Amino acid sequence: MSTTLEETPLEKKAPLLGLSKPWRMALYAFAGLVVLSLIRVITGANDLTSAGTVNAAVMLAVPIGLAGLGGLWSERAGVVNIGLEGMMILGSFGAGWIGWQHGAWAGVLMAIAFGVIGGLVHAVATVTFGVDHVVSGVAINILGLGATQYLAGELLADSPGGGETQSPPNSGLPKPSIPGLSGLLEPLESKHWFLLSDIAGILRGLFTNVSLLTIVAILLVVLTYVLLWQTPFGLRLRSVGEDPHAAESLGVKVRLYKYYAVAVSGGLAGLAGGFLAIVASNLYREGQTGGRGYIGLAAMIFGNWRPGGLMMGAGLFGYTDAMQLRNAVAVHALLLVVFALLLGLTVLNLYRRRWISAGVGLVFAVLSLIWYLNTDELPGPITTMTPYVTTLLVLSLAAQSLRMPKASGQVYRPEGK
Amino acid sequence: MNKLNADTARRIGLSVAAPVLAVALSVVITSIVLASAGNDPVETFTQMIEYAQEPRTTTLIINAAVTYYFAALAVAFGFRMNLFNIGVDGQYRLAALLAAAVGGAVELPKVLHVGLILLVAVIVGGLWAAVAGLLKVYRGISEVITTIMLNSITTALIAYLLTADKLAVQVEGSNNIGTPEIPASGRVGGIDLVPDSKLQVYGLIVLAAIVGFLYWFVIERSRFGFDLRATGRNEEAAVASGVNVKRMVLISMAISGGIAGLVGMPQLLGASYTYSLDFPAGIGFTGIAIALLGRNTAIGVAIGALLFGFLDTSSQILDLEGVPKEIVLITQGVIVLSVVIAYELVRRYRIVAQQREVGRQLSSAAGSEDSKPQGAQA
Amino acid sequence: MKPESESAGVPAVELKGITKRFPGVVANRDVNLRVMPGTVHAVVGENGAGKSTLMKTLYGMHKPDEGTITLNGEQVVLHNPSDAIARGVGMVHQHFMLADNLTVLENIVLGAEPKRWGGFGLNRAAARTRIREIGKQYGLEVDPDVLVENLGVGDRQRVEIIKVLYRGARVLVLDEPTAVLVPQEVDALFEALQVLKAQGLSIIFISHKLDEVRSVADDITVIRRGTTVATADPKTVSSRQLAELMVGSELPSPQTSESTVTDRPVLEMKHVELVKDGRHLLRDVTLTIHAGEVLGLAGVEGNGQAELVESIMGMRTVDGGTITLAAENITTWTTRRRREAGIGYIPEDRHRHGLILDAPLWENRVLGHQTRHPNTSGPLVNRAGARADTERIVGEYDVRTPSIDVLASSLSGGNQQKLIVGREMSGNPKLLIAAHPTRGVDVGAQAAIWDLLRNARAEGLAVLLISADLDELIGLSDSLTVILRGELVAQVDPSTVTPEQLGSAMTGAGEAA
Amino acid sequence: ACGGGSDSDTVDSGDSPTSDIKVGLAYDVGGRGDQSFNDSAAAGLDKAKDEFGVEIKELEASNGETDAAREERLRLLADGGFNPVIGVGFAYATSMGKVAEEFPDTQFAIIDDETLAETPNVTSLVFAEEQGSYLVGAIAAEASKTGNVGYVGGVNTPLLQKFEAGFKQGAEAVNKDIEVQVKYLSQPPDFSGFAAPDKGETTAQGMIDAGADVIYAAAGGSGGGVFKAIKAAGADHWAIGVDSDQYLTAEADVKDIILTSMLKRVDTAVYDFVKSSVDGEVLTGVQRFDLSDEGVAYSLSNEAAIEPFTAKADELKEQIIGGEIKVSDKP
Ligand SMILES: Nc1ncnc2c1ncn2[C@@H]1O[C@H](COP(=O)(O)OP(=O)(O)OP(=O)(O)O)[C@@H](O)[C@H]1O
Ligand SMILES: Nc1ncnc2c1ncn2[C@@H]1O[C@H](COP(=O)(O)OP(=O)(O)OP(=O)(O)O)[C@@H](O)[C@H]1O
Ligand SMILES: [Mg+2]
Ligand SMILES: [Mg+2]
Repeated sequence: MSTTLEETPLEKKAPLLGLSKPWRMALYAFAGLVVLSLIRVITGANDLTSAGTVNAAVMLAVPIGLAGLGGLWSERAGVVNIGLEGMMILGSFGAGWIGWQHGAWAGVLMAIAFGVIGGLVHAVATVTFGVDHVVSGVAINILGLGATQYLAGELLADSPGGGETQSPPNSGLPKPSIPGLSGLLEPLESKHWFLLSDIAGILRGLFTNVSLLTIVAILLVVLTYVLLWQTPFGLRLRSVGEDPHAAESLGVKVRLYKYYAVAVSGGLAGLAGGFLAIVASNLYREGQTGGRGYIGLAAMIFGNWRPGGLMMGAGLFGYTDAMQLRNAVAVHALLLVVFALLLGLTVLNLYRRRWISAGVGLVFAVLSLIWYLNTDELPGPITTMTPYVTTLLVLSLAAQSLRMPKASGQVYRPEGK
Repeated sequence: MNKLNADTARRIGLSVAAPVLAVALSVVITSIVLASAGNDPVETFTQMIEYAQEPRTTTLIINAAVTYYFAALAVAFGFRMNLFNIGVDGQYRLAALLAAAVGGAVELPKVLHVGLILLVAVIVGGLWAAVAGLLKVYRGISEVITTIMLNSITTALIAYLLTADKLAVQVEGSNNIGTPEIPASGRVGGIDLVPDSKLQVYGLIVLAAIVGFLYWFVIERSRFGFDLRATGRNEEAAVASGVNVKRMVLISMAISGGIAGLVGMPQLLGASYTYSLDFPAGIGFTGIAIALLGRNTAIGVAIGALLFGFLDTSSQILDLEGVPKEIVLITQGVIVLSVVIAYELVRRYRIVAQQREVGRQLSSAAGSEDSKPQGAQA
Repeated sequence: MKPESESAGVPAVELKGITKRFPGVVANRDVNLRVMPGTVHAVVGENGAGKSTLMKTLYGMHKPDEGTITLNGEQVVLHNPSDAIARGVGMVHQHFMLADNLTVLENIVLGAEPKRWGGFGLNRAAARTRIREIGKQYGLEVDPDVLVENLGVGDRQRVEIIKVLYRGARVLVLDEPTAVLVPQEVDALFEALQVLKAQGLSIIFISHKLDEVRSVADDITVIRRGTTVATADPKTVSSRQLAELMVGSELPSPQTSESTVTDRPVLEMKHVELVKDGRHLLRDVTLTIHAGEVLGLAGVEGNGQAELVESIMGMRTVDGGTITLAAENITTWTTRRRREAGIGYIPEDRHRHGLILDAPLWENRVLGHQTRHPNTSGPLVNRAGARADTERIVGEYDVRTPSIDVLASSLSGGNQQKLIVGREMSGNPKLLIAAHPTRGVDVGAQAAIWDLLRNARAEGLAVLLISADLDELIGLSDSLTVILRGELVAQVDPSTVTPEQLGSAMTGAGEAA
Repeated sequence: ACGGGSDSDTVDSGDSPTSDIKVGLAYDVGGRGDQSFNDSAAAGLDKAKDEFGVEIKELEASNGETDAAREERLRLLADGGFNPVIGVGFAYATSMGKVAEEFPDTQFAIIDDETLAETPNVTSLVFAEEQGSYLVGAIAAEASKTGNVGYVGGVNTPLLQKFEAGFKQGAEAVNKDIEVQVKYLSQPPDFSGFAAPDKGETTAQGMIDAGADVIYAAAGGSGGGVFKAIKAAGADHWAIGVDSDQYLTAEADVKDIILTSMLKRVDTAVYDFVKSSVDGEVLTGVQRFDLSDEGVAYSLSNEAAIEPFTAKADELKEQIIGGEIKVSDKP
C-alpha cells in the first residue's frame, strides 16, 4: 500500500549547489576564512587570525564547551540541567583544594568527583523525586556556591598562600606543542599574506601550547558523539530523552539511564570547573566560574543539542571573548566581519526568498558598516559585550531549526506509578 | 455536610504538610552540615531567630523581602506561561540606572517625580525584556539564551553609561561613581511599621503589596491571566482556543520585565537615591529561587521573600558569632529543593487520592448500571 | 457464542484468575484467557473494561495481584517488559510507543541492539539487514533510515509490529491497532497477520470495530467491567450480539435519519491555497457547508485534513482564496474572532489540542470560550458562571465525574471527549468542526456523541466531519468529499458508497484506474 | 599621616601585649585571604593585634549586597563595643555615614574614601595611588625597549582609573611617544576581574603580541595571569605588581620577571590607625598616604632588575613630593 510519506515529501531545504552536508560545512568554513582574511588585510587587524587569538580562543572555549557537553548529556536523557554553574563551582573548588596538595591530575579527578556529586543530587531530585528540573538546577546553583564557600572557609582558610576565597596554587599541567611547527609557521604568519598567513596563524594557534586537558576535552566531544550516537548505550540514553515510555516498554531502565546521564553531566561540568582551576589559572578562586555554566547551556542550545554544533557555539564564544580581551583594534574590525556575515546571510535569504529576513539583515549590515566607518575603536566597556552580541546575532540570523530532545524537561513517571 | 468538612480539613492539612515537611528537612540538613564542622546547630538557629526578633532586624528583613518580592514576581510571571526570564537581573539594573538618571535630572512635584521614576523603570525593564520576547517570537531563539546574553550585555552597557561624561557624576574624594542624587521630591520616605525600630520600612512596600495583589488578580481572575496560564500548561490547546501565543509571549515578557524594573526602586528611592557602582546586584537570580520556592503564587512568593530576607539578614549575626555565614546559602538551596520535594510528595498523594475517588464513583456507577454520579458536590 | 473451547494442544498463552487492582479500581477481576498457537484471538470490551490492563500484565509492565500467567505450558512470573520479551511476548501499544526523533531502525532495535566493536558499538548494518529480512518475510516493508516523525500512521503501525517481530516474539499483542487506519491499511495489516499466523505465531487482537474482529479473529473473548464474561465464535456471532455482550444494551448505529440540509451556506471556502516552503499543503480547495448539513471529509491521514481544519480555525494563514462564515469574509480573522463568530472545534487529538490536562474541568470549560458569556464578563473570568455552565454540560452530556473540580486528566478518554463536545456545542455555534470525534471512544460513548451530532445538525448546525472510521463517516454525512494531497479530488454520495470504494478514492487508487 | 612604613618599631612593642581596645573590621567582598587588597588590611590588623594585644573582630561582605547590609555590619560592630571600627573599601561610605551618626562615641575609619571628611568620628584613610602609579609608569617606559607598555586593570572603577591615570602620565613623562595599551578585565558590578588570572593572562598575551614588553597589573588576583604571560614571553619582558610587594608574594617561578610593585600600604594605614587609637590620640579627618610618607611607593626587592631605573624614579618622586609635578587622578 502507498505510504503517506511519498505523498507528503519531507520538508527539505534546497541544498546549496547540491553538496552533501560535510562538504557544505567545509565550504562555509572556507568562505568564512576568506572573508576574515580579506577583512584582516583591509583593516590591518592582524589579531583576527593570529596564533595568539586562536590559542586564547581555545582556552576560553574549553570550559564553556565542557559545561555545554555536560548539559548535552543530561538533556539528551531528558533532564534539563540549569545546575551546570553550581556543578562547575564544585568542580573548581575540588580541583583547587586537592590540586595544590596532591598534584594537578588528582585535582582534575577531584573536580570530576565533585561535579558528579552535584549531578547525583540533581538526579535524586529530578529522577527519583520528580522535582521540576529548573527548580532543582537553581537549588544546586545556590548549594554549589554555598557549599564551596563553606568548605573553603573550613579547608582553605589556613593554607599557605590560600585563604577563605582562594586555594594555594597548584603545579598546573604541561602544555605540549607539535615540535618544530611553531618555528615553521611563524615566519609565514608574520608575513601577513592573504589567506596563507591566516592558515599558518590558525594552525600555529591550534597546535602549540595545548594543554593536555584541552586535548582531553576535545576527545570527550568525540567520545560523546561515539557513545551517544554509535553505541547501544547511547541509543538507550537518547531514547530516554525522546520518549521514556517507549523506551520503558522495550525494557530500557529509564531511571538508571537518567542517572548515568546526569552523573556524567555533573562530571563534565565539574571537569569544566577543574579546567579553570588547573589550566586556565592554577588555583581555585571564589567567583572563578563567572556564569560560564549558563554560557555553556547557551552554547549547547546554540549547537542544537549536538556535540559538533556545541563545539561551534563554544568556539564562537571563545573566539570573540579572546578578541575582546586581547585586542581592541581587532574587535573594531569585527564590525566589518559582522557586516560581511550579515551581507552573506542577506544574499542567502534572498536566494531562499525570505524577504523579511533579508531586509532585516540588510538593515543591520548597513548599520554595522556605518558604525565601523565612523569610529576608530570601540569604547572599552562596549568591547566586553562582543561575545554576547555576536552569539545573539548569529542565532538570530541563522536558520532556526533547533530541536531539543522531545521529553527534555518533562518529569518522568514510570507506567503504573 | 460532614464529609465536606473532613475534606476541607484534609485539604488544609495537606497544604500545611508540605511547607512544614520542607522546613523540617532543611533544618535537619543544615544542622548536619553545621555540626560536622563543629558548630552547635541549636545555638546557631537560636541566635538567628533571636536576632531576627530585634525590631531593627525585623525591619531589615522586611526591607530585603520587599526587593526580593519584586524580583520573584517578575520571574514568576514568566514562569506562569513557561517563559524562563533569567534576565531579571539585567532588566532591573538597567531600569534602575536609567530611572536614577532621569530622577536625578529633573525637579518635579513629589507625586509626579516619583511617578516618573517608577514609570521609567517599568518601561525600561519592560522594553529590555521585550527584546528577548521579540527574538523568541520572530527568530525562535530560546529566551533562556537571550536573557543570559542580555544580562552580560547589560553589565557592559551600564559600565559604558555610568561614566562622568555620560550619566554619572564623580563626587570629589569618592572612589565611587553614580548618577546625580535624586532630590527630595523624588524620594519615597519610610514607614514606621515595626514598633521600637529606629529603622523604617521602605515606603514602596505599599507598591509591592499592590503589585502582588495585581499579580494575583490578573493571573487568577482575568481573562488575560487565563490565557496566560492556559498557554503555560498546554500551548497547543491554547492556540486552538484562540490565544495568540506570539502576542502573549511578547506581552508577558514585557510585563515580567516591567515588574523587574521595580526591583531596584526600594533601594533607589528609599535608601541610596543614586545608582552607583555598589548598587545591589544579583537579585534577579535570588528572585528565580524565590519564585520557585513560592510556587509562582503571590502569597507563596511573599513568604519565600521573607524567608530569604530572614536568612540573608540574620547571616550577619553568624559572622559575628564566628559561625561561617555561608551556611545560609546552603540552607537556602536545601529549602528550595526540599520544598519542591515535599510538594511533589503531597501532590502524588493527592492525585492518587483523587483517582481513587473517581474510581470509586465510577465503579459504584457501574454497579448501579446507568445512574449518573455527576454533580456529586454541586 | 460457544462454550469455553476445549481444543487440543498446549495454549501459547494462558491467563488464569488474573486480578489487578489500582487505587480504588479493580481493573481486572478473575480474568481467564487462553490463546492457542497459530491463532488470532480477539479481546473486546468497552472503554475501561480492562483490556489494556490485562495486556500490560501479560507484557510484564505490572504484576497481577492474583492469578497466574502460563506461556507454552510453563508458568512464569514477569517482572518487567524485558522478561516478557525474553519469553517471546511482544506488544504493540494502544498509543504508539515510538520516539519521533529517532530513526525507524533505532526505534526497532532499541533494547535489543546488534553489537559490533566487541560488544561496544551499535551495528546498524546488521540491524538494517535484519529489518529488511523481516520486511520481506511478512510483507512489512519500511525504510529503516527515516525519522519516525516523517511516517504516516500506517507505517508507524508497521514499525511497531516489526519492533516486536525483531525480538523474535511468538506471541503478538495488538492493542487497538486499527483505530487510526484506513480500510486498505487495515487489509494490509490483516494480510500480514495471516502470514504471521501461518508461521505459528499467536496474536492477541484488541479492537472496538466488531466487524473487523469477526473477520480476522479465530476466537473472541469478551471483557466487561474487568472480568471475562464470555467467549464467542467469530463465524457465528453477529456484531450486534457481540456489542450486547460488551455493554448489555442495544448496538447504536451511525445512520442518519432524514436530511435536514438547508440551502443556507454557513461555511464557504473558495480556492483556498496553503503553501509551505514552495509545497502545496492545500490546493484550490473549494467547498460549501450548509446549515443542517454534515459534510464528511475522507482522506488518508496527512493529506491536508489537519491543514484544512487549521485554516478554517485561523491557526494557519492561507496563501490564497477566501473563507466565508455566514456571509462574512473571515479569511484574515484571528482564531479567537472566528471562534466568537460561531465555530466550534472538536480537535483530533484531545490531549494536545482540546484540553488542559492539569486544570480542573471548569477551567477546561472556559478554554476556547474565554471571551464569552457565561465564562467571562468583560476582562474578568466569571468563575461562578463558568462553574454553573460546567455543571450543565456535565449533566446534559453525561460526563462521568465526581466533581467539576477534578483535573481533566482524571477523566477517561470517553468522558474527556464528551466534555469537549459539550463545550463546543455551547454558545450556539454555527459551524462545528469535528475531527475524529469518537476515536478510541467505546460504543456507549460513541452512540452518545453520534446522537449529539445528529441533534446539532437537526438544529441547523453546519458540521465538518473528519473521521478515519469510514462507517461513521458514511453513516453521519449528508455529503462526502475526498481529500488527497491537499486537493479535493472527489465527491461521493454517502447513501450509495461503500467503505471499500471510499477507501480506494482516498488512496488515489480509483483516480489511477 | 604619621610617617614610617610597617617596619618602623613602636614604643609599645616591648610591653606585654594586652589592651582593652576592641577593633572591629569589616572587609570588602573577597575578605581575608584574597591575597590582595583585603589581605593587606588584614596584615595591618594582625600586626596591631600582635603588638598591642587588641581584641579584633572581622566581618565579611557578600557579593552584590545592599547598603543596608553593610550598615548592619558596621552597626553590629559598634553595638558590640568595638571601637574603633574600620571599613575596608569605598563601598562603606554611605553606610558608615549613617552608622557614625548613630554612634558618635565610636571612632570609625574608612579606606579609599574621603567623602566623610566632615563627619568628626570618621577617619578617612586614602592613598595617592596615582603618584605611585606614576613612578612605576616611568619605570615601565624606561624599561621598555619597544616603546609599548600595557596596563591591565581588574575592574573598571574610578579607583582603578587612578592607577591607570598615574601610570600613563608617568610613562609619557619619560617617553612622550610611548604607546600605553589599557584593558579592564570586567565591568562593575561584575567584580570577577579581580579573580580571573586566565583573563589576565589572555589580555597580557594580547598586549605582548601587540608589542608591549612591560605590563602593569593592577588587577588583584588576576595579576598572576599577567605574570605568567610575561614569563612565557621570555627575556626583556617585565611585569609590575600592585598593592603589596609581589616579588615577595608571587609564585616562585614567575617572581624574577616582576620588575617592581606599586605599593599601596593599606596595612600601614590600618596599623597606624589602630595604633593611634591604642595611644589614645586617635587619628581623625582625612589621612592621605602618598609618596611623601611612603604610603605609596615602588618596591626595590628585585634589586638587580630595578637598579637601573631607581635614579630616574627617585628624581621624579622628589619632584612629586616637592610639588613640581602634579599627577592627575583622572585618565
Ligand atoms: N495505572 C492505572 N492506575 C489506576 N487505574 C488504572 C490504571 N490503568 C488503568 N486503570 C483503570 O483500569 C481500568 C481499565 O483500564 P484499561 O486501560 O485496561 O481499559 P481498556 O479496556 O483498555 O479501555 P480502552 O478500550 O479505552 O482502551 C480503567 O477503569 C482505569 O480506570
Ligand atoms: N498511569 C495512570 N495512573 C493512574 N490512573 C490512570 C493511569 N492511566 C490511566 N489511568 C486512569 O485510567 C482511566 C482511563 O484511562 P485510559 O487512558 O485507559 O482511558 P481511555 O478511556 O482508554 O482513554 P483513551 O481513549 O484516551 O485511551 C482514567 O480514569 C485514568 O484516571
Ligand atoms: Mg485500552
Ligand atoms: Mg484507552
